[in-house]
Amino acid sequence: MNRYPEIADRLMGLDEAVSRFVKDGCQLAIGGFTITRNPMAVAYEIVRQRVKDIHLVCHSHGQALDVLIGAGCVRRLEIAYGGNGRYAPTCVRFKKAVQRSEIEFEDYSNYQMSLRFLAGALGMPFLPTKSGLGSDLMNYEGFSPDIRKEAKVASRKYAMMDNPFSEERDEVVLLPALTPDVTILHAQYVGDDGTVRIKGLTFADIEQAKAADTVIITCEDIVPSSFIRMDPDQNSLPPFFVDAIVKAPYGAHPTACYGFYDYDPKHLNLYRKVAEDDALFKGYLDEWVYGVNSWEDYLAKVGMEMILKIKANPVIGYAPGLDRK
Amino acid sequence: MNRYPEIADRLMGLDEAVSRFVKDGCQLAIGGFTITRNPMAVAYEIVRQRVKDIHLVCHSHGQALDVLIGAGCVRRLEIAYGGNGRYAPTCVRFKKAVQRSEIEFEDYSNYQMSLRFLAGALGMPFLPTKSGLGSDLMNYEGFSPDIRKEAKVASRKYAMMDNPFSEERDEVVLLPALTPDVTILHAQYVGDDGTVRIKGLTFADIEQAKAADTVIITCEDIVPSSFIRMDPDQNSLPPFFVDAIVKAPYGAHPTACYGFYDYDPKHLNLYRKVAEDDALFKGYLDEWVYGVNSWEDYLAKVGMEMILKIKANPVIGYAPGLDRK
Amino acid sequence: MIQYSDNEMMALAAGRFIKDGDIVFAGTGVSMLAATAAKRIFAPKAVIFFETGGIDPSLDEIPMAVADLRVMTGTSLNSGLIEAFSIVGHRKLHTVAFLGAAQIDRYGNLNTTCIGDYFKPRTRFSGSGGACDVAAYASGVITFMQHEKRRFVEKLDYLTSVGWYKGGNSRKELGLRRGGALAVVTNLGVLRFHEETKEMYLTEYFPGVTVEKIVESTGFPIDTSMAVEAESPTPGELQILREEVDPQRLICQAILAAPQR
Amino acid sequence: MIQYSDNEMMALAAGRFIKDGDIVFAGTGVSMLAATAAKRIFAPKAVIFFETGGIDPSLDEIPMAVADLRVMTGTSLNSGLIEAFSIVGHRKLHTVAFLGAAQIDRYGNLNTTCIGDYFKPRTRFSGSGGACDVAAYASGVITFMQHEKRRFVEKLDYLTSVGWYKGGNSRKELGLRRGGALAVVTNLGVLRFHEETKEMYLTEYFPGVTVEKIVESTGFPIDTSMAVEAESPTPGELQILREEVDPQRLICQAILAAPQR
Repeated sequence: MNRYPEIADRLMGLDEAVSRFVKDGCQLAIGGFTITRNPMAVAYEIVRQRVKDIHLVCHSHGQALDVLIGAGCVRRLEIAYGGNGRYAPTCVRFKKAVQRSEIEFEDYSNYQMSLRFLAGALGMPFLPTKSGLGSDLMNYEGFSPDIRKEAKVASRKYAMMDNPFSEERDEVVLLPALTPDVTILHAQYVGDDGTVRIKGLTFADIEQAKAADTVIITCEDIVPSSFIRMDPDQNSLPPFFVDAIVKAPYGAHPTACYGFYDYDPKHLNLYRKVAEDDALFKGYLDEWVYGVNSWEDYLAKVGMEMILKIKANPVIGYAPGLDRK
Repeated sequence: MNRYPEIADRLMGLDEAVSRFVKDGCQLAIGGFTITRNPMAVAYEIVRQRVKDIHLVCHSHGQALDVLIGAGCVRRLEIAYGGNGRYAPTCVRFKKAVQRSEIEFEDYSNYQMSLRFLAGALGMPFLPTKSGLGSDLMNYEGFSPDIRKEAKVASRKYAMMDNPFSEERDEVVLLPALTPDVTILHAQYVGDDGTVRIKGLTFADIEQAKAADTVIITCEDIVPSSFIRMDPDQNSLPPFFVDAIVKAPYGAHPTACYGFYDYDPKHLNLYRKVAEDDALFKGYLDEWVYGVNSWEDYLAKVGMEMILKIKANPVIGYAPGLDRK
Repeated sequence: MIQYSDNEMMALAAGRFIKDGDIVFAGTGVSMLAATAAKRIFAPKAVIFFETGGIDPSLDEIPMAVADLRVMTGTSLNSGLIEAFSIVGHRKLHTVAFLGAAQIDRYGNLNTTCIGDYFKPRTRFSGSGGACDVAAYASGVITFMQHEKRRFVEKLDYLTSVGWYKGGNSRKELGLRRGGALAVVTNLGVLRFHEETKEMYLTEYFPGVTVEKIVESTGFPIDTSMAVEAESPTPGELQILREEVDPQRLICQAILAAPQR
Repeated sequence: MIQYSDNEMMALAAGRFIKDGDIVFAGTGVSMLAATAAKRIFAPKAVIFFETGGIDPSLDEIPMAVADLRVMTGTSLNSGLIEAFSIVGHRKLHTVAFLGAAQIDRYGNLNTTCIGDYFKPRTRFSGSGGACDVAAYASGVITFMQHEKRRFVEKLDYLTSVGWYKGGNSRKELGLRRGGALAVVTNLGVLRFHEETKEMYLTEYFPGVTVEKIVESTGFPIDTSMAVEAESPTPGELQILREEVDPQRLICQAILAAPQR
């Protein structure tokens, strides 16, 4: 008897994972952080399938966020940070979309968004924090009362309460849970039993996955369960939280994946340049997204020379000496 | 330059760790769970030093809890569960102490206590849950209003609130954070940089440590930082949360330590038997605690035969085929 | 005639409630036997997990406690208590919990705290542990009981874990969104709960047990009109229990040695 | 005369605030340079960590973002965001955060969200990220600024991160128990905050910079009566910065290539 017969139903291609689970108008959370472990293969596929009106919920995000916004897939955004570190202190298409009032947006802080995902993951209605007190995050609401009536949108941006366990006045901010329709993550390993293992920093990936109705995982490789179950202390998600598994090597390019490859400085610089200009950006999408037929095609365009340059030293985890200017 | 010069100040013997940090009347949290990874070497040392009036805060605990109560070190107890699995469905000295009204006690559930430690670890005043609704946990308070005025005791057992993000009535229980004076844990490894690595299940150990003012770690061994920092994904606590580090091989005996040794069924059965009788129990303490001069003496009493029997297969993690009746 | 112990009969009767895809919360003793039996006999795609954080261990030997090292080996994930309890309540999962108790009432509410006054009890038990939590959060609870009048009571000495609370819609009105008592499996038979009133009724009596004996052993009136005799365990089922689930006979044998009823 | 860049001067000036035992929250750019300089020159027992969860990485190469793989190597622990922010606010730790901002006011409140109307901004920035959080929870915040009148303003277009709020005791009255703005390090000098009023004042002007230039570049009045000229970086300090901290000269060199003031 095969102990893990389920995984076959969940193994699929990028096209199927997106067409089955990422619907127009869905609330979507993205794993990774700025220039690392963005689920880019899925993000590009979402663009290719021209999914519309996405409600993105992000802590601090970068590349996938910006591509999705730039391609016009996003209608609504809850966000703490849109940037790519030194490669784009503010994500360019995000910046333009806000300045041109092309999207509905609401700002939170990074810890606030992380706590909202944690609340969703733990099935709690809210979590308390001191963060936000005195900040304009508490003074400006981005969403109208009508938007607040929608199922996945919090009925209020936050609530205030007085700590009932303190003798003195002690105000805390209550943050509403997030429960996205879909969370997309890129991981290093998925076992053939469906267990997910992320190496390096996990950011809020695990909370984002547990908070969601549906989880799509792309991975560098699918490995035997005998390997993944030999040291279960290292694993990140059990199989029953995962709905779609897609094998997509280099699936985070041009962002980095610990132990496998570094970020691609050339592509990130190219991206920033084209993002500044509407026509150039359209050309970028035509060339890198609409114009390629598969993830393998995309990687062929990146080219062997760059793939070898960004290849991580497996012990050090990144590509030492990589020209990162 | 040594990058980690601090650890020398924190390395000490059991006697020093307890005499410096575990004071009469302190609030104490214990790592591990029922028959696994109880910090027994520290617990016995607390008994040996005759620390008094301890306020114990536990989720589901077993052996260390029962020894501390049985030896008369505990005045006050917040607890979800006192048992040793099949070896003592209810911990015997705990049971007697409650039935004889020898301790002040208050019941919570396991998740509730874990959330209270998590709140303490995250610096939150409280956390919300649905657990407890309708239960007598919410109807009986164990502590008097006078006790509730003490610094480390919650001013209320819990508070009720209506979820402010729900249109319908949706009651939740708010649980007050725990911030123990001291948390004692037993870990497999501590790096010579002070980093702690726990293998196998971590229970609520990490939350208990982060919630505390002071943390004492006993460990099976101290290992080079080059080892512990080669795969930091596996580590449990950074050095700056640890105040005392004690090398104590077999420091969880007679409870188990994943990858190192199994529980000692003979000792647990002996313990249950002596615990049922006051005179026998006094004899047990005289023989196993007051009558030994050091942890090495204690282990010599356990004996090589049993040490070899309970030795874990390092791949399987426990001692297969061990006679566990 | 096939010989089997109470524990074996109970484990198999309870195991039948588990379906493929269920996430099964297991405790020690019979509960462990039942969960493992369910996975190896009735629902191979069920997942067994423990409040201590061990998810889907290989269970080559039967654990003697939920923190036994044997729940940490061959698992999909070794996590902690917070993660485990968040799994129990996860809206995406169908979670079924096995619990035991000292007392139960007609609505499936449980007492694992004390007999007598809470502050000065005649007998103190271990306390809630995770029972109150899984009773609040799981999709359903199956409780193992010794079937005795002093255990099936009109009023619990202490309500540790909520079943159907005061019956009818009262559980939902408390604010608990799902779950409730699914079944009670005793050494005499199986009981379930009326869909509307949420009162306990008898569905099965074990071979060799009479309905009268069950009525006598229950401290409140129960409807027995729908009760049928349960099937005996098959030799194949017993073989799996004894040779795969509990090869050391730590739970099967303990009771086998005791006189059969 | 020793040649050095603004970034190098700022990193060293800020690094001097760090003491042994401090837990240093670092961002990208100058902040990363300052944190590493602090640990390698002034406070070897300080610990550098990142909001992304990387604790005490070896930093053999300088990270270009807080999620750069270089913050995950040689660490004591790789955790996640929740753990990282709980470290920032931990009552047991003295945590000092390095932040940058687009605007700052006299009480050290910061704007990293937008210029102009929030809903239709002239310029949109990245947003809070973790800045609002560490400003609320850290023991102290050191902010890096380009010293320009349009950045040192009477009123922020958006208050992202709270410093001393409205001055005096107002931060505590908000419910924030510790922390506040410790210092501002600019390309012209170092500013601190008055103990009672919490208003910004000048403590140091960098070599070659006049007090008048600083007053002109500040959009609100500042007390300069206690200001002294800062020491130049020593050749030894610069050598460590350039050869150990940023051997690829990704942050030092970028500015070295620009004309010195």
